Amino acid sequence: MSTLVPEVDAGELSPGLSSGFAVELENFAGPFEVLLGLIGKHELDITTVSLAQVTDEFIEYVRALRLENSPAALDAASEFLVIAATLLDLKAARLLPRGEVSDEEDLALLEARDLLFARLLQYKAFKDVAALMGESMRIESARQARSVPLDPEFASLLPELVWRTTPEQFAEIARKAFEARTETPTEVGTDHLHGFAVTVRQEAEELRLLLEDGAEHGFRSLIAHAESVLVVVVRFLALLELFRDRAVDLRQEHPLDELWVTWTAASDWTADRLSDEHDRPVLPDDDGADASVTPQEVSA
Amino acid sequence: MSNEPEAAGKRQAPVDVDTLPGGLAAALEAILMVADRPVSEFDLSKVLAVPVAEVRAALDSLRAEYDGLSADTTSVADPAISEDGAGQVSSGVVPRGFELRTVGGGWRFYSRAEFAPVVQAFVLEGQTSRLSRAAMETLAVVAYRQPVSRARVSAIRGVNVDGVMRTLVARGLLAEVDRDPISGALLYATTPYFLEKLGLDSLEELPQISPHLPGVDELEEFRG
Amino acid sequence: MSNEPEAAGKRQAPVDVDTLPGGLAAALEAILMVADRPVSEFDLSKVLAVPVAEVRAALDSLRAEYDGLSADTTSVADPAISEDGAGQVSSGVVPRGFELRTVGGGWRFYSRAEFAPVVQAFVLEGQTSRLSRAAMETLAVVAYRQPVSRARVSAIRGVNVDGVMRTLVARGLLAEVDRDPISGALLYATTPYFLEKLGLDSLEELPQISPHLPGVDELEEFRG
Repeated sequence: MSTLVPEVDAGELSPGLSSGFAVELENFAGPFEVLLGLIGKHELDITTVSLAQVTDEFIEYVRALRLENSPAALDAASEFLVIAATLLDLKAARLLPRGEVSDEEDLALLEARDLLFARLLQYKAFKDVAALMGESMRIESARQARSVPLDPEFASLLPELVWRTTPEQFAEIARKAFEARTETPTEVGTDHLHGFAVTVRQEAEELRLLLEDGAEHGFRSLIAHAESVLVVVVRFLALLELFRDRAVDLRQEHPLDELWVTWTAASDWTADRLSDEHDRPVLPDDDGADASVTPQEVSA
Repeated sequence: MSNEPEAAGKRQAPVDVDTLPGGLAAALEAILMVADRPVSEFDLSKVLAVPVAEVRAALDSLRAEYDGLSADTTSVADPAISEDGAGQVSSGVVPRGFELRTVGGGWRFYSRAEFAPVVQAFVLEGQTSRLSRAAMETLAVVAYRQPVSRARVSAIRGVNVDGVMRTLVARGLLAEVDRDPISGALLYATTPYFLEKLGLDSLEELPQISPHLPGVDELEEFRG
Repeated sequence: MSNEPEAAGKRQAPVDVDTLPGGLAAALEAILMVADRPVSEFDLSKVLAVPVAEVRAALDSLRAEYDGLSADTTSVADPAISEDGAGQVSSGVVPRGFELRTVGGGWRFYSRAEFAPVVQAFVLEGQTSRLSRAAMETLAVVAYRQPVSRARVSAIRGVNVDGVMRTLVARGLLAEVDRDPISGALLYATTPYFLEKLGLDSLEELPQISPHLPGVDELEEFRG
C-alpha cells in the first residue's frame, strides 16, 4: 500500500506552511491539511510519520491559534479532536505487537494504518482536483451567459395563474420560509482543550484499578467517569499500551461495537512496565480560557 | 447567472476594442448579448471609449446584417444551414433568428418577430397555471422583506432563487423597483397584481408574522 | 426557473420551420435568444418538430459560424464593420462577439471570453463570487462522490462542512437531492448551474481524478 505514496513533495503540499508553520487563520482547513503540512515540512515519508513530533507540533499550533483569540482560531481549536483521532489511528497501528501478524484481526489493524494514509492521499487528491476546478471556474467566468427577462409579449401568453392561497396561508408560508433558515447552530464545547495534565501511565494505572476484579468490562464503562474527552483519548492509548504489554485481552464482535476488556497480567503488574515514550504529559492547552465555538469552516 | 448591470461606464475602457477579434462590432455583440436591459449608445460609447457616432454606425450595420440586408461591407452573413433550409437562400442573404431593436432609448437583442410562434411554443412548454412551492416561498419572502435583492432572498431561503425570481417577474407578481444604493443590486417588490391575487387592497393588510425573525440579517454574508 | 413542468409535448410544432426565412438555424437562434438556461437538443427538437440529429447538426453549424470557422456553406459571416475594425479582417472570417456553447446539458448563448473586460461593466454578478478554498474543496468532494451526505463529505475532508455546504447550496452550486434510504441523511449533488460555472456539459467531463489518486475507491467504506 505504501507504493501509493511515491513521494510527498513538501513544496507543493502547502506553500504557506513553509514559513515555519506560522499561524494562517484564513487558510486553516482542518487536521488533514495540517498533517499534510507537517509531513511536508519534515520531508517525511507519509508512511513513517514521526508521531511524537507531529503531535507536539500540532498541539503547539492549536495553542498558537488560541492565542490569536479570533473566532477562526476557536474553530481550529475545536478541531483538535479530529486530528487527535487521526493521530490516534496512527498510534494505534504503531502500538500493535510487532512482527507477529498472527490472525485476521491483527492484519485488519495493520490495514487500518494503510487506510489512514490512503485517506490522507484521498484528501490531497481532492485538493488537487479542487484547484483544477477553481481554475476552470476562473476561466469560465470570463464568459457570461445570456439571461434576460422574458419579453412582455411572451410573458403575457403565460396561462393565467390559479391562486387559491389565502392571506393567512400565505403568511404561514412566509413564516416557515424564514424559520427554516434561522435555526441555531450546534454549539460544541472546547473545555476539553485545556485543564490538567494527563499521562498514559496514570491512565494505565487507573485502568488497572478498574479491571482488577478480573471480570470483562466494556470500554464504555471504563470511561464512564472520565473527566474530559482528553482523558478518554489518553485512556484508550493506555489500553493499547496495556494490550501491547499483554496485560489485557480485547474483544470486539464488530467494528464500532462495544470493546470488551479483560485483565490478564499478573497481580504485581504496575504501570512502570510501560515504555518511556509517554512520560511527558499530554497538555493540550494552558491558557485557561474557556470558550465554546461553532464548528464551521471559515468561508471567505 | 443573474446579471445586474451596475452604473455603467465608471471605468475607463479597459481594452482597445480594435485589438480584439471582430473589433467594435463584436464587442457590441458581446455586451448586448448578455445585458439584461436595453443599453444606450451613450453607455456603450463610454465603456468602449469609442465615439457615439461610431457606435451608432456599427449598431446600424449589425442590425442591417441580422435583417438580411447587406451590411456596409460587401461580405454578408449566410446563416442558412445546408441540411435543411437551403430552399430559402434565394438572395444569398438570409435574416437571422434574432434582431437588434432600439427600445426605450437603448439597444437590445430580441427574437425575430417571424419566429414568435416557435418562441411562444418554447416559452409555454411545461408552464402551468399554478405556482410551484419554491416560487410561492420565494414570493412570500419578498412580500415580507420588500424591497429586497435576489442575493438576500437566496440567503434567507438557502437556495439560489435567480430562476424562480425571473419566473415571478415574468408572471407579473414581482417587479424590479429600485437599486440598492450601496451594492447596486436590483431590488424587488410585489406588484398590484400580487395584491389582487391575494385579495388585498394594500400591503398593510398582509397578516403579521412574528415581528422579529432573529438571525435573518446575519445571513447577508452568504452572498457577497 | 420555470414552474412545475407538466407532461410536455402535447402540442404540435406551431409552424413548419422550413417555411420561415432562415429556416431551422434561424428558428434555433430565435428560441435560444429567450432562454435563460441551457436548452437541450431534445427540447428543441420537440418544440420544432424536427429530428434531434438535424437540430444538433444545425447547432453545430451555428457554433462554428459564430466562432469564425467556416460553416457548412461556403459563405461566411463577416461582422467586422468597415469604419473601425478593418485591420483585423485578415482571413475574412471573424468570430462574433457571442458564442453558442453546450454546457449544463444544453445549448446557450454566451458572450465571448475575449470581451470579458467590456462585458463586465454591464454585469455585476460573477465578479463578486469567488469561492473560498475550503468551499472549492468541498465542492470537489461532492462532485466526485455524489449523491453524498454531509457526514461523508466531512469524513473525507476531515472537518465539519455544514457551513460550507449551506453556502454552496445558497449559491445554487449544490442541491439536496435525496435521502439516504438507510440513515435518512440528506444527500447532496451538484446542480446544472455548477456544470455551467465550470463550462461542462455533463459530469462525465469532469477531470479524471485517478491520476491524482490511485485506488481510492476501495476505501470508501472505511468511513461510512
